[in-house]
Amino acid sequence: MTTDRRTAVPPGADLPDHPSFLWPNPDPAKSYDVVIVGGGGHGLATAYYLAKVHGITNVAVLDKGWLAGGNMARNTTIIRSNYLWDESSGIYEHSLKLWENLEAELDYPILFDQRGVLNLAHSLQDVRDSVRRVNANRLNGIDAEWVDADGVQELCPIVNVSPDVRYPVLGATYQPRAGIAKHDYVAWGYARAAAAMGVDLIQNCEVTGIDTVGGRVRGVRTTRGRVAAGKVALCAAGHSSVLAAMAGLRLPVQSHPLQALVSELLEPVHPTVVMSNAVHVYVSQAHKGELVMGAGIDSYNGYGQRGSFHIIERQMAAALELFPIFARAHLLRTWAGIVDVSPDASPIVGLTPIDGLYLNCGWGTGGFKATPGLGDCFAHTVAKDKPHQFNEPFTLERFTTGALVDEHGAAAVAH
Amino acid sequence: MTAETTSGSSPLGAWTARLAELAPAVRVTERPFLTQLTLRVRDAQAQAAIGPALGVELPSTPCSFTRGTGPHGELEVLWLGPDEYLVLARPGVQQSLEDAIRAALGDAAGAVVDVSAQRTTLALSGPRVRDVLAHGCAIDLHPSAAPTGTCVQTLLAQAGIVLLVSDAGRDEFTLLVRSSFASYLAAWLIDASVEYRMVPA
Amino acid sequence: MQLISCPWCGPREEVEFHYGGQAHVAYPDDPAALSDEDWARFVFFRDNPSGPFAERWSHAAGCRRWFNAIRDTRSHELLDVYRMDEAQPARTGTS
Amino acid sequence: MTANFRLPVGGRVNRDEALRFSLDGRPMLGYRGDTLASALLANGVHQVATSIKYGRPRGIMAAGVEDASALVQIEEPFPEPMMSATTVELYDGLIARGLPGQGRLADRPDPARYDAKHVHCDVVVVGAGPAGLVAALTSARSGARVVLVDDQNQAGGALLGSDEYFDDLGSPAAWVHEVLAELRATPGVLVLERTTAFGAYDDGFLLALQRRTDHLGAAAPKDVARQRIWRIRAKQTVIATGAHERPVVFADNDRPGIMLAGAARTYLHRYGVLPGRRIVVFTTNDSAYTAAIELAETGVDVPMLLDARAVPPEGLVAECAARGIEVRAGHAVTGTEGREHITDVHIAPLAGTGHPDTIMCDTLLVSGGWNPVVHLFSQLRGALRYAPELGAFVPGEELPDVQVVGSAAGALDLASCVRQGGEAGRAASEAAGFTRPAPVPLPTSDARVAEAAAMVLWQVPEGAEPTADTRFVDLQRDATVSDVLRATGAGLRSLEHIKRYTTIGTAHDQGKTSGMIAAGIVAEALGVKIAEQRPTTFRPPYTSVPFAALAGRDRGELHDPVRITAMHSWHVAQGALFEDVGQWKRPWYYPRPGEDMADAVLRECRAARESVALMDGSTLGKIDVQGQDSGEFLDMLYTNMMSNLKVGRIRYGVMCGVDGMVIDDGTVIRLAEDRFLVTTTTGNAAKILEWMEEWLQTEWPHLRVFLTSVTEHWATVPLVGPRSRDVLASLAPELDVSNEAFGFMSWRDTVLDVTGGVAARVCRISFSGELAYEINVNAWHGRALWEALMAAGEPYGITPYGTETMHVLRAEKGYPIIGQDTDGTVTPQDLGMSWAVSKKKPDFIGKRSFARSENNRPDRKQLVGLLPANPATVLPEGAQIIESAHLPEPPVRMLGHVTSSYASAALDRGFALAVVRSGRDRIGETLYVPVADDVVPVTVTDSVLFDKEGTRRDG
Ligand SMILES: Cc1cc2nc3c(=O)[nH]c(=O)nc-3n(C[C@H](O)[C@H](O)[C@H](O)COP(=O)(O)OP(=O)(O)OC[C@H]3O[C@@H](n4cnc5c(N)ncnc54)[C@H](O)[C@@H]3O)c2cc1C
Ligand SMILES: NC(=O)c1ccc[n+]([C@@H]2O[C@H](COP(=O)([O-])OP(=O)(O)OC[C@H]3O[C@@H](n4cnc5c(N)ncnc54)[C@H](O)[C@@H]3O)[C@@H](O)[C@H]2O)c1
Ligand SMILES: Cc1cc2nc3c(=O)[nH]c(=O)nc-3n(C[C@H](O)[C@H](O)[C@H](O)COP(=O)(O)O)c2cc1C
Ligand SMILES: [Zn+2]
Repeated sequence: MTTDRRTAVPPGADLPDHPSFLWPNPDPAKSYDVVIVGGGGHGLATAYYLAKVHGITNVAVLDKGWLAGGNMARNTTIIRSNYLWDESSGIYEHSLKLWENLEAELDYPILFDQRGVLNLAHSLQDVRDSVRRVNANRLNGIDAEWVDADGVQELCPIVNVSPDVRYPVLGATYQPRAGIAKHDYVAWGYARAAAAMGVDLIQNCEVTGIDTVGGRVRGVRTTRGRVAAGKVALCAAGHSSVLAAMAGLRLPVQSHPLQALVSELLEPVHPTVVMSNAVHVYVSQAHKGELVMGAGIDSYNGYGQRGSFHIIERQMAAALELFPIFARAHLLRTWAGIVDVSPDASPIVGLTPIDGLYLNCGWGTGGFKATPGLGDCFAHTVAKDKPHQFNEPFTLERFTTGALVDEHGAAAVAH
Repeated sequence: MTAETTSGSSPLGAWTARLAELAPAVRVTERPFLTQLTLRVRDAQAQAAIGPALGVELPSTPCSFTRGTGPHGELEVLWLGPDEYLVLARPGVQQSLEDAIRAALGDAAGAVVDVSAQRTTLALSGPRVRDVLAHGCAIDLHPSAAPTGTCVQTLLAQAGIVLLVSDAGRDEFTLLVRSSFASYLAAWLIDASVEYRMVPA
Repeated sequence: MQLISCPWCGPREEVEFHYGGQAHVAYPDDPAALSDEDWARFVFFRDNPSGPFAERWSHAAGCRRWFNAIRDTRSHELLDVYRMDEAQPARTGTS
Repeated sequence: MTANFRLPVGGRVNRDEALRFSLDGRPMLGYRGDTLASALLANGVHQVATSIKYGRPRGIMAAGVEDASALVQIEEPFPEPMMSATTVELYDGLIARGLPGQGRLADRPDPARYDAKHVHCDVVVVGAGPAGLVAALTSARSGARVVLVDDQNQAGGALLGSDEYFDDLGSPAAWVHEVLAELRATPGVLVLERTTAFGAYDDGFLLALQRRTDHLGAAAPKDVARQRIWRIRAKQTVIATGAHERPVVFADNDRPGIMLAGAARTYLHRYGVLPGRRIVVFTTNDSAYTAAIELAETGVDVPMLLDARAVPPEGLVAECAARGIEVRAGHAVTGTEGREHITDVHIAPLAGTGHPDTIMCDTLLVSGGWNPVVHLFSQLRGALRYAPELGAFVPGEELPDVQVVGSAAGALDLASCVRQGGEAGRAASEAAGFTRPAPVPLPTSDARVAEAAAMVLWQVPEGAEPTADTRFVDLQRDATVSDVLRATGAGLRSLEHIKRYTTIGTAHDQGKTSGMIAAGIVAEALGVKIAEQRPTTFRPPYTSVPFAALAGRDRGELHDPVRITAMHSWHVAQGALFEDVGQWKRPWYYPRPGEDMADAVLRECRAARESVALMDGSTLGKIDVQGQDSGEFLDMLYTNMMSNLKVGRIRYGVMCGVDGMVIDDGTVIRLAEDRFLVTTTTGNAAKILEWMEEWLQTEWPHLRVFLTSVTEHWATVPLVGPRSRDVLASLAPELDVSNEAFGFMSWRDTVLDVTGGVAARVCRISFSGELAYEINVNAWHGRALWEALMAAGEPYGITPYGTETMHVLRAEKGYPIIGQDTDGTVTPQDLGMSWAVSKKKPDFIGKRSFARSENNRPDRKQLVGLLPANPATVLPEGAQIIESAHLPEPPVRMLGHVTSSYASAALDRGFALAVVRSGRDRIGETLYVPVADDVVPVTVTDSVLFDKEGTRRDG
């Protein structure tokens, strides 16, 4: 018996290692062409594309803590582009296309895995919304299908499609090209590549002030001193309001805790990604074997990186409705991030009333998937001082004109 | 033709037998068709004027109820909010009670609404009643924290309820639940009592 | 899960409450007189401080009353709770 | 098979109750009171599992939750993945399998029950070791309500693994027994064994998992919840969670047979099991001496104790010498041999004189010091401080209403632990308002006291870095010292990065033994002080919790309340199919035998249009609005004017959000000068009441308006169709139902001839375009009303209809459904409802937003009708609308989408409602709808397709 065990290949034998060098730890220089505030996925990707595409390498990414330790370290890694509106399709599909080549581009084993995402429908209105979105996706050139309950079961046999549950699965939208990637590998891949091109990654360096003179940005004050900057790009996710306020800007975003959790490592049971808005749960099984799940957002504003436990309990009940097989899986760890939610559940990316200050925020519960696309578009915006076509619709002004990109109604869960 | 208000089918009429099986650990009986009026009144003077009309003062402390007998028989007046009360009376006195309250209210800002069928009422008692409630109710029902006369609006599992400590010493509670949630609540109570039915107190 | 002190009912579980966002944002006296920018500010822009925050809660599953609270958004700790008709308590260091 | 490592006497197992179990198919016997680990050791089995990355054999390393390597899959009585053999209580019939790193989920439903329970107390004490027991008893004696939780199957904590002489009572067990007996006898005290406090939250909220029947195996009673989540709300919290022993890292430190020294004491004293026959001990502190001495006293061969310290404690060395144990000071283990079991240890001096040596043994005990269990304190956001004397993080600040005592606070001797327990118990009960309790006499024991300071040693230094590093830091993740150094070499500085690079601390044990060591090695590698490093975050749960336990009873029919109306049982009896609308179950359609949905809906529609039909409309939200200022209030909430509505009349109204988008609609009826009744859509009832309350209470508290939900007070039955008047008349003898006396959009109160007279409010409104009445009665009479209507309508073939037919009927009339034809981006104007938007009112909610530029674009999407070129076509709802007859390459410009689409009996064709850019200007145009591989031409029409003139509604 024991010998048996030894001959089998251990399940963790061939997970990829990280490279043996990631980044140096320089002290901040006196001045940079571009200072990026926030070293999450977005800040790092922006730095990377600034250097790679626009040749701007006198760049610093400043983070108040450890690199990519914000939402980038805590998201459930779902990647998809099947959003409802044309504006969203544009940027998310651009991102997905970049994902498809990212592992090679960064030369980093980011474990991008296009295992498909199912967004379940549980009510007749869910069905209508889903079909609407599938149709819109297809016309936008995004792979999308409507599958019925049997189709759901075929794609993910462990989903309970019995009509006897409280909210039966009536079907789902399916995006085959959607999937997951390993979050910190992605961040570190961008970080390593950016650092290799000369970008300074500076940690434990909290930005405490933004200096402007005559409506133009001049630099930032930090816990490690003053840093002059030709341009400042905000990529602070949950802390965007706090940073914008340093420049006298008020943002239409609210910061909330969003929780997630993992189980212990399990033999593969879950071949895809399943999201359900109605019962508030989304699940995938990561490469090592842990179930990674998220739930609804905590209702109140919070900067505490922790939420309330009843959300987790509710999420477990929902998970078991959908996946009875999870009954004796164990909750191993729970955590939370701070997500900046905008009124229309779409991001705000572009110029600000202050020259040289650029804004990227409002990705709320769903900005991981946008990391490459946003990085590319935001770098363009910063380099050219004008928005890229894909972030053009996501201005701050839309809240004044009313040209919202409202992804609440029909986009299912926004992760 | 005059209307009959004391009959019909109550939300838990079909559950009587199943609920009865929970005894003796927990005794659960529906008290259907009670008269229930929501009373809204802010003005202290008007509040004072209503007491005599009912035969019982309005509860003056939050999360409590008063009990008394007046022209409409035995009454309970539940505090539901700083200007909101629920008057609980015997079946069939909706109209006369409403008239009496309106008269006492006079011109003061306020409202009276017949909500008799909005919620149904359960009498709960028995040695394990606190245990059963503790499975879904976060309120501390220890007699030291919830003495007789306590009235809270809260959640029991996923249903909103109004819970009255009718007699803390005798483990008697009154529970009001919205009619559409009543069968959920009954199913929940029966399920919550499984263990207590097996092991008599 | 937090305990939130309803000004009337006392401390209750967080699940009994609904969050209402920033407090003391008055409906404009004359919306028609506002510029589009100012109107947008009222509709979509709210403070989002890291630290003490005056906000509204409703005791939805209890007495159904709205009330105000000052809560530190970093620790989630409720520092003050006050009724709609009470003035915002002075708090040194409140942003 | 004989339990040949079991001592003939001793331990707290019940030797009268032998239990059968197996690991990897090998049958064995143990006793009641064993853990799976102790029973395995008693059978001489050390290896339990293989490791995840390298497939190396792994054994039992600890005796509690901190064990990182003895992972099993339970197969019987029910599959459960990744359990620690050291915490699984043995039961008869237990079948386990050693895990290769991943667990396996059952492929059948879990039959067990799980539940949750709230408990309130003045003082909660976590941990029933000596510190916690004294704290709990002290509080209990003050009269406070006390909850004591401990994760083991018996109280005592570290005392279970010791046999000191204790007070006058003789043994720690006797003392524990006494304390527990008093606690149990004290009213208001709840002692929860087998209960792990796994999460500490704000305001004294503690979540604990109680394993209630697991130890019974297959004999567990079915109706008893297997596990229970305790939701503990305490005024004061005392954390007395003890300390976990920490190993030292050296080459091949993962072999089965290598164990923490304290664990060996536990196996010896608690289970009467010897971990081996020839045991070497390696320590950095005094505590492991006790293990060596006690084992030697039991007759085990303990040839050598290696003390890393250059100067060992004299007294203990002498005690060792007396028992034939050679103490080698300044020495360390540098490696081990063996495969499934350790066979030899290599030792060498750490510095100075001496020679490397190899010693034969079957067990190696290790102690690198103690890590206080600070998880819960840290979860409460308590700051931690590095205590250099311990080589561990300890609570570093005071938290209000929380105390940490005993080994959890860094006290390692019994006297300090119990003293702190007593003080904390007293302080907690006083803070909770209880007067000075009678003091609890503090126990004393003859346990050996520490003589010399401990040395902090994370790893045994090694010369050259080995190629295949076997110096495991995290045994479960197979992460080694080299991995840590690779991470620091990669440029990583933060422990958080190193955790993620190496995966140290992310396994099932969450780094209970490895976390501190990793921090130490990193600090050494980077040349920084540990005190300057932030430990990685302690997150709930402390130990893992089954999903099902957290889901509790909120499953199946109790997952989410099913809301039903007074007529529900009738619908069920008639075979209705139901639609979920929010939490409500609404009849969707009533198929007759042989009918599919399309047939049934056509039939139901026909009945409504041609004769009479009825539906259950009770789920509509209803709000009583009372008070002198009600009209003024409603004028602000609805886009149209309500204050000028006459008593006795009804008006349709639309509500918008501040952004000007439609959020709800419904009818408003004026009951009196100062009283209205408003209705909302089913799904929005609660939301709209809250919305109204929010405005009322927060913006306009001066208004004399009072809102009361009466949704469930009323049963509501729309009675629809040309013969509805006849049916109503037959039941309403006192009501003049003529059009003149009872006109459209008015209401009457009457008494119906139903079971002795039922008061009813009848509203003449129509959501179908037909002559229709909405009959409202007290919900108690809903069922009777329904049956009376069915009887009265029988001559006309009265037909019950569901939500689907309702949708068809209203769509034929172009009436939108909020949430179906709108999606939060649609204004009343977009819906063609400018008529419902008051021009007169100075303001109402949403009005200002209409003036924004986006609202005035000519190409806004507007609600229109669509007629497919082929009348037989029924467009799929959600289909998109395009301009060209051929599908161009993507991206394709979309003009809008189909919001509602049905086959119409009245129109004898398929039709749809849609929102289309500049829709109203396109009426008459042909547009195209891609459907599967086809592109369907459609004609844009007005949204009202049936009875445009509205001649039918008066009958
Ligand atoms: C639980 C959870 C689940 C999620 N699931 C998904 C998902 O499945 N799919 C998906 O697409 N998205 C998901 N998201 C959202 C996604 O994580 C975020 O939208 C995205 O990571 C945000 O961009 P970022 O990576 O740059 O943010 P972050 O990683 O948060 O980066 C912001 C950085 O700014 C730094 N910072 C803040 N203030 C300052 C300052 N003053 N000075 C210097 N630095 C500062 C922070 O330290 C932080 O590192 C999830 C989020 C959470 C919390
Ligand atoms: N020889 C040494 O150097 C040494 C070192 C450490 C401790 N000790 C001895 O150990 C004893 C420590 O006493 P103590 O009372 O502080 O601790 P303890 O270890 O005796 O008791 C702690 C108890 O809490 C339980 N526990 C831990 N976390 C829990 C949780 N989250 N939920 C529920 N239960 C939990 C543990 O299983 C244990 O039963 C003293 O006698 C001390 O002398 C000796
Ligand atoms: C996709 C994903 C998978 C994770 N898997 C594990 C895991 O297997 N074990 C673990 O302990 N934590 C896991 N984590 C959680 C991290 O340990 C950590 O909780 C998270 O990054 C947030 O950081 P914090 O808890 O330190 O605040 C995972 C996180 C993510 C986003
Ligand atoms: Zn309240």
